[in-house]
Formats: sequence, C-alpha cells, structure tokens
Amino acid sequence: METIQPYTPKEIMTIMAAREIKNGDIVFSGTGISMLAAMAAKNINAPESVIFFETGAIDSLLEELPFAVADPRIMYWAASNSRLTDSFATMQNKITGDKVIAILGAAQIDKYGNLNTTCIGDYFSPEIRFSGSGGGCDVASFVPRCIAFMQHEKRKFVEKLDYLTSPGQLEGKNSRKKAGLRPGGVSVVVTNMGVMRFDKDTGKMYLDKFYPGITPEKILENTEFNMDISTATRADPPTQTELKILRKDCDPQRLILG
Amino acid sequence: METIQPYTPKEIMTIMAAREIKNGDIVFSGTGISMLAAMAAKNINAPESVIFFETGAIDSLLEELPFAVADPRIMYWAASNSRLTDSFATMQNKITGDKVIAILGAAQIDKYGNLNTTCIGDYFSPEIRFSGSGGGCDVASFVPRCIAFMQHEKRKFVEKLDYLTSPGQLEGKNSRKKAGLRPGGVSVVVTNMGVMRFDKDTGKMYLDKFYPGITPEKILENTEFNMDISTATRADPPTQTELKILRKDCDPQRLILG
Amino acid sequence: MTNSLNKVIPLKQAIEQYVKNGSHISIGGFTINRNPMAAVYEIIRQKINNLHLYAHSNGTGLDELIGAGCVSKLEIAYGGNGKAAPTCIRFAQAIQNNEILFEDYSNYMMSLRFMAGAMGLPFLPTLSGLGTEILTKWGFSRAMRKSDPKIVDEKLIVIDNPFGNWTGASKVVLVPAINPDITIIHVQKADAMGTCSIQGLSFADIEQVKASKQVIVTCEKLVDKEELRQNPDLNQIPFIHVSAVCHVPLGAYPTAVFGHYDYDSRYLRKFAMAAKNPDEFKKYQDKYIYGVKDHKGFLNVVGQKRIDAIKADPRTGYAVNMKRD
Amino acid sequence: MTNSLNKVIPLKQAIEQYVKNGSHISIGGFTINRNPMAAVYEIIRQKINNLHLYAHSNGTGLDELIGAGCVSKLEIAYGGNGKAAPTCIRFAQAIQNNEILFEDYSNYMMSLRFMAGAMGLPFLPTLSGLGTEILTKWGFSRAMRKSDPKIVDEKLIVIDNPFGNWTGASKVVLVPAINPDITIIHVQKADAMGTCSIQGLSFADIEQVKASKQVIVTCEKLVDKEELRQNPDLNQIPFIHVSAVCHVPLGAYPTAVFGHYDYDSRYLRKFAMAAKNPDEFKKYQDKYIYGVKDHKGFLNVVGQKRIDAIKADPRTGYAVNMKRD
Repeated sequence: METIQPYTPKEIMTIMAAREIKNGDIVFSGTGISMLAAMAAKNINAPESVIFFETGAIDSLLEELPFAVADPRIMYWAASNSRLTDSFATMQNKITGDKVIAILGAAQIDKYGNLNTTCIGDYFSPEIRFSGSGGGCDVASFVPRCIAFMQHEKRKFVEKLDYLTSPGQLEGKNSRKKAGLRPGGVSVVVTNMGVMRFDKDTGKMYLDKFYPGITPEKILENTEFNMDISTATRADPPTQTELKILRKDCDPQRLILG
Repeated sequence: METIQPYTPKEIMTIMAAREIKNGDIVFSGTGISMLAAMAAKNINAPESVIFFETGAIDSLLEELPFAVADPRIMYWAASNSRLTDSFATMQNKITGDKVIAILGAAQIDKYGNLNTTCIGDYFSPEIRFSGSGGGCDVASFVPRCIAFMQHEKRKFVEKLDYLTSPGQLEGKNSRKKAGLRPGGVSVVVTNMGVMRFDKDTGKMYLDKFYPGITPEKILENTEFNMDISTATRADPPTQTELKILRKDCDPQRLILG
Repeated sequence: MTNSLNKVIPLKQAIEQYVKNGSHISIGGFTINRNPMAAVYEIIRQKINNLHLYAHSNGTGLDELIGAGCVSKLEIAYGGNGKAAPTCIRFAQAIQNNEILFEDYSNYMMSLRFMAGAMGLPFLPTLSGLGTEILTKWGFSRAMRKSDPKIVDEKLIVIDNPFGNWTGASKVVLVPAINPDITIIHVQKADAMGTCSIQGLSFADIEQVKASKQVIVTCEKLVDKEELRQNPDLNQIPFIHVSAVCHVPLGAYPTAVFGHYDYDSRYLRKFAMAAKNPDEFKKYQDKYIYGVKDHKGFLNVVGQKRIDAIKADPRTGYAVNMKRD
Repeated sequence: MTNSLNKVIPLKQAIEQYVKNGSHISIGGFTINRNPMAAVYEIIRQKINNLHLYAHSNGTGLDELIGAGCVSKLEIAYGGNGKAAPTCIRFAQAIQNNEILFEDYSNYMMSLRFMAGAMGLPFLPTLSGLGTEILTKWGFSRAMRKSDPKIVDEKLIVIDNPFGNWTGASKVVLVPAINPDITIIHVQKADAMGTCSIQGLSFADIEQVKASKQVIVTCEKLVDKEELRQNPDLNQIPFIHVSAVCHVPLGAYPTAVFGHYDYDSRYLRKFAMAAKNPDEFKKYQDKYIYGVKDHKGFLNVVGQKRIDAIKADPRTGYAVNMKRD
C-alpha cells in the first residue's frame, strides 16, 4: 500500500525538470508538460530564465498556454519574433547555445540517451509512423543539456532504437565526439518513476533519483536495458511552495496537469 | 575643330548606360553617375526597372540624390529595407540575379573586362590604395550583365591590372567558366569616348560605338591594349527627349551632372 | 517573378497557371499557423497530383494535400498538427501504407535547404544530425536520384572541416539546396506588385519564397503600395520575388493568422477524427472541399459562428479565452 | 551575453570593461551611416591599441580608429567614406606607409563571415571571387596564421561542388567564420536588457552582434521594455546577445541615424581634409577627441548649430534639403 501522494506524477515530473533549469538559462521548449516545466522554473527557481521556441519567439508573454510551438500565443509580447533559421542558429552558435537547456519528448530512448521520434518498425514500412525529428535532432546535436520527458515503460526504454532521430551519446564513450558532435544531447531523463543521468566516461544511463513510493527495482523492471542503480537515492519530493506556484501560477486551469 | 555639342560627356555617358537597362531589370547601383543612369533609365526607357542597393534597399523613392549606398535617403519609401546578406543573396540567386544589371566603376580595366578597385602598385606596399572591392567582386561574380563606367585613359585601360578585384572574362575564352564562375561580369564599358563590348568567343573587348566627335583611333590612343575597332559605328547621340528628362527630372540641381 | 505593377489574379487561375501535375512545391506556415489553406483546398479541387512536396513542419496543409492524394514524393522534417494530431494522421497512414515516397530531415536542415536555395548556393553547412539515421537512411534511392535531374544526387554529405579545427568543429553536414517550382504562402498584407508584410513569426516563409522559381502569395488584406512603403522595415518580401497575388480573406483558415484570427481547434479536431477513417474522410472531403466552388463556399459551410469564435483580440493577436479542445 | 534585467552602464566603463589592447573587434554601420562613433572616440581616448579590426564597409569609424593608431591588423572589404573620402584617407595612408597588416575581402564575403560566426558554423559557401586576387593574395602569412590561434589557418578555400553540378555550380568558395571578441553597434532604440530595434537598413549589424562573444549597444533612445515588446517584429536583436547597453544620444554623429539625424557632410569633409596632413590631423584629434571628456563634450565642441542642421525630417527620416557639400 502506498501512501497517498499530495502530488500527481505529472506534477513531480514537472518539478523535477524545473529544478534542472538554472537562472539565466535559455529554455528551448515544446508544448505540453515541457512548456509547463519551463514556466515553473521561471516562477520558482530561475526567474531570469528565458523561454525560447524553435519557431523564433524569445521570452514571449504566455498569458495563455500555447498548444503548439507555432501557436499565435507565443508571438505576443516577445522580445523578438524571428524565424526558424534564426532560432536554430541561436543554438548552433556556442555563444548563446551553451546557455540553452532543451526539453524533449520521444517514443523511444536507449541507454546512451539517443532518441527516436520517427517510427516503430522498419523506417520504410513502419508499423507506426510518428511526426519525425522536427527540431529535435538539431537541438540534441547542438546544446549541452537536454531534458527528456518519458513515460517509464519497457517498450520506450529500449535496447535498440527502431530509428535514431536525435543524437545522445551515440554508442557511448567518445563516439559522440568521434562523430563530430559537440558535447551535449540528452543529459537527464525525467519519467513518472525517477530521474536518470549519464555516466561521463561510458555515456551510459544510470538511475540518479527514484521517486517516493517507487523502488529502483521497479524502474529496472520497466527498462529493457540494464542500468546502474547503485548510486540512486530517493528524490526530494516537490515542496509545498513548488506545488503551490505550479498549481496557482503556471496552470491554474489544469490544462496540462489534467 | 569639333562641332559644339549640346550635351556634356557626363550626359552622353549617362544616356548610353541608361539605354543598356531594359524594362523589368533590377539595377544594382552605386552613387554618382551610376545612380543617375539608373534614374534616367527608369524615367526614359525602363519604367518598370527597379533600383537596388547592396546595403539592402529595393525600389527606394529617391526624392533627393543619395551620396552613398548607405545614405539614409535610400531607406525612405523602399519596398523593403533589409541587409547586406540579403541583398547579395538576391544577386547570387539566379532566379532574381539573372534580372540584375549592375553599374560599376574601377581604377583599371583590362581587355577581358576584369576590374581593379584595390590598388596601384604592389598589393602589400602600394603607391595608391583604393577603397577595395566593396560589393564589386560579388556583383561581377554573380550577375550576367555589368556596365563599367570609366574615364578613357591609357593608365586605366591597361594590359595588366595591378590587382584583379572583380572578375570579367578572366583570361578570356572559357576561363571564366573554368574558374567556376557563371557567365557574367562586365558586359559593356561606357566611357567619355565610346562604348565597348566583349567578343562572345574570345572574351576580348572591342569597340562598339564611338561618340560623335571622337574617332576610333583616338580611343585606341587612350587604350594600352589592342582592341578590335573594325565593327565600330558612331553612337546615336542622346535625343532631345532623353536630355530633357535627364536634366529636368533626374538631376535638376546638377549635383552629379555638374 | 516579374516587376509588373499588378500581379493580382484570382486564386483559381493562379493555381491553374503555376501548379502542375508533378510540380515541386512548398507551402508556408508551421503546423497550425498561416498555412495557405485556400490554395491547398484549390489544389485539391483541381485534382492536381504527383506533387513533390518539400516541408519542414507544415501541418494542416501538408495533411490535407497528402490525404487528398495530391502528393507522391515528400521531403519532410515533421508531420504534426498540434493538439488535434500530434502526428498528422493522413501523413502517417500514407507512410504506413506505402502510398508515398518520403525522406526525413530535421527542421533546421529543411530550413537551411530553402535558405541555400534562396541564397543561390548548392548547399549550406550545419553541425546537426551527425551520427543519426537522418544521414544514413535515404528515402530516394541513388538510382532514382541519378535518373531524375530535379532530385539531388546525394541526400546529405559529411565532410571534415576544411579549416582544420576552426570554431571547434571537426566535421560538418552539407545540406543540398531546394529550389521549388512553386511556393505558396499566406500573409497578412500584400500590395498588387507583391510586396508582403508578415506579422508575427515568419517561420521559413521568406526563405521558401526566395528559393522558389514561382511564388503565389495569398493575402488577408490587399493594401495600397503606399501603406507598405511607409514602413519598409516590416516588409520581409519585396515584390521582385513574387509571381501572383491573390486576395483571399480567411485564406489560412482553419490555421491561425496572427493579428487576424486563431486556429479553429474544433475544425482541426473534426479533420483529425475524419482522417482516421477512409469513409469518414471521403465524407469530410466531399462536404468541405469538393462540394464547394471556392474558399468563400468553404467558409459558408464552416459558418459564420466559427469565424466569429476565432476572431483575434487586437491587443494580443489571438482569440483570448477561446474554447480550445 | 547575460539575461540580467539591467545591462545599462556608462560608455566609458563599457569600453574599459570589454575592449582591451589586442581585442578582435567589429563595429556596426556602413560608410557614413550608424557607425558607433561615440564608442569609437572613447576607444581612441582610452588609447586602446593593437586592435584586430574586422570590417565590411565601416567608413567613418574605421578611418578614425586607424588614424588614431588603434588598429594593427585589418580584415576589410571596403574603406570608403562617401563623397568626402571615396577612399578613407587614413586607411589608405596606413597601407601605403606599411603601418598595418591588412587583408582584402568582398562585402558579401565579410558579411557571410559574420553570418557564419552568428550561425555557429566554421564557414559558409559563396560563388563570389573565383579567379580573383582576393583569393590568392593573403595579407596574413601562413606562418603567422599557424602561430596565432585567433586567426584561421587559410584565408579562403575553393572546393568542387560536392553535390556534382547541383544548382549549376561547379566550384564554391568557402569563407571562414569570424567571432569577434567584441562588437559595438549603435541603434535607434534599446531597452535595459539589451533588446534592440534598428530602424532602416541593418547592414550587417545583426550578424556582427550574433557572431560576437561580447556586445556593446549604444542607443539613441533607451526605452522601456514595454515599448519594444509591443512590436516584437521590429526587434532584430533579442537581449540574449547583448552584454552592455549605453544610452548615448547622437552616439553615431557625425554619421547618420535614420529617423533621427543625417550625416554631417561638413564634419566629414573637415575630417577628410585634416586626415591628409599629419599636423592637421593631430590638431583635429586634439580638439575633437583628446581635448574632450566624453561624447557630450565632443558635441559641445561641434556645436548645436550643426546638430540642428542635420535633424531628420519625421516624414523621410533624413534632413530634407540639407546643404551637403
């Protein structure tokens, strides 16, 4: 029997991601929970962080939650409205790119933090076709820190991706560097069960934090590949302050929190 | 004894250049006499031609003559104010670039229409240093037709340039193509004595027109290299209509005509 | 692509004139924003087929064109359509059912490919995609590429940085230019010569236009030249790039036009629901596309109520407190 | 390069903090327009030397910096200053007298080099310059390049088009990126965070800013954030690129600022006349630069009469019927 949690899985995921965002970071955000994490960080722990969209808007005033990165809601009161070529250049350029932290989703992730957002099954004749890279491959190529949001399921934490859309540590060790990529890619994975990071030397995913009520073993059961859980500790649950700000200031209508 | 001419050398040069501009052309223009030629064409023979500056202004309303391609006078009432990277891309792009006719000046020209706007003497330790390429090299690389405005003097029409800044036909024949350049470069030279063009096969300059009162021989005397004058004919002098429009509508204060 | 003073023609005529079976085409906008939908529906009505479509993230327009069977080849970064369809449904089905040839890129790669085309270059470099299957999985075979002069011989090329380690890059990916036969965009304002002013994000519209051999602009407002000349800084597209101008109010509906109207989330959901089922989708198309004469007829079927519901607030540029479901 | 809410500091302090002996620097504007002259004069007053200057066509600012002996290395496309000096006089003399190391490019090449820097790329391609001496005459020797990690190993590289004959290009020139230590621009409007709005042509300012490790913005008007946020489409530079903001009215004088004031052709001619003669030039500098404390002091010496004479007409953005000689 688990204790009744004063927060939902979506809420703890949002707070865990928000804590990764530092003051002054430029937060590359999609929609849904990633947007909420960016807003939570700005309201809680990183007031001088800046929300940034691949479509070219920087520091928009989000009076309403956007439902897409091309939602007209992101064009209002921005510092600048530009275009795709400018926004990706901002990340490809190390001067600004090194300050970017991205929040990404995926259908599959492997032990090196590579992501698949393209298809399940054969690329040319897939069982399920997804939307494709969008800006995911670009961001994962360019910026030093990416948060991946995932549901923790065996079919999503896989030994081998059906398609490698966005680069993490590729085949581990120095393979990312050998391919010609900068240090970067997914640096932290936030799921409904815990928080995973990557070993600096091997590039392999390890369990850093498990949520209250979740055991490292349960996380392993939901992961197809083997993962080091030896250094994992229990996550500090969301504080009352964090939850209050998240609920009252970031998504009062629970459009995303549900 | 020469007959009294009803026009000045500057006026005939301007009209000769204006006649090269076709309706619908995009006229890449500098300042001074090149600007005046563009304005004359627009007012006389090419009403739908468009004046265009390397600094990024297109179809500006020139209520006053600009003294530089960054003069604020070109920013007024333009179709678009953009930037250097956009303006050169407009010429590098064949779709628009093929409609561009450029007007250039130079310190030296050779028999293949290559231009020097960099220096007299050794490049590293010159007797005279000029401004340098600016956009000249770019335009001469990209667009199919360029008008060169020159004073016809032996030290300007030289056997060998002190520095090759902007490409014409390079060493003639197919050398421009071999270097990787598109067809283009200086296609016509307008001087105070006549109009020169380039042989399609050899790439060599020949005399096309000599002005009333000027002989082909006099032009040769003022040209260091040998030039075919065998097909030259006398230029049709500026008409009364052309002169009237030039004087009344294009430079009523004679800022450039002097 | 002319400098004539008046390029205004009816949309039907513009599509007939510039979009042909087999044309290489791109459309403006991004997912649920500023897609040239009136033009898309007209292409579908004219039953133009075998299109080669270049897309970064053109959502609604892309899925309608694919759903209507107009597209046979697709180069794409992202096929999603906001909340209604995180993956475009007809797009996914066309791939799952092997109905189209397709090739995947990233959004930056596709944007750069248009930019290379706009700059008159054969390629541009990027640091994106090294080590991924975007580089290694080609949707168009080498043989097909060789046989079709309109398709570049190689998908992407990786080279060592020719300037040594300059800027810290050891390798770069070269992405080949795209020069579509025709690009269609929808803008807030254009004049009769074709100068355009886009309000809000321009996505990759500017690059797509400049890369394209012919360009159709549909506009919310057809304005006097004088109105645009008063602020040249806001005119991202000068007339020299434009072939035809069509005045089509609500021409991006059901996608959004900043400052004018929001996306119609209800319509998009209806489209997504219908897209899941072939019979429903046929009914949807018969009612909204084939059953009407033009965009006005389409908007009549949609009804004034929906148009009113999405009207933009002048302060924010979108429909404040609109019910979005 | 921070996201702090207030980056406003005095110009003197900004120059002290960001411009060092030996800095690699670029300045905004073009010939006689929007050069950051207040900053240029402050650099001269602070006797900063050994600068490595990257210029496309920065006329007035360039010639003052060279004339004052601040520059030891120069990469440049064009050294001209409008009617007053078709070739910048101190620039020409410095080269003729072997006083500086210099290397020639074209305007597009220099703009692309900043653009490559802004895009985070090691290089960009162009079709410009094939067959010219811009490619073959290097101002910086191979040995010097090798020994200085801040200078790229090769000036320009020509490669065969790796995509065969795609777009009709057989060869391309690769131009290496520039990432200056510091770029200084002057704009019409900025807010305290550093978001900037440039009115009229932006020349290569945006690329220069984004390519640069540190950026100083001087502005005609320091405005509230709210004023800029009302029209994000007019803000070409978001604050994330900016290190310091200095409020310096008339900060581009004697060059023009569209919508505010024209160039002062009389001052420019006086400067050109003085530049021809070392004694006259020393007198000029003593009076206008070294003899004053700051830009306000400089403007006092210039006198209100000249300031009034160049005031822009609100309709056209320049001084209508101004006597230009």
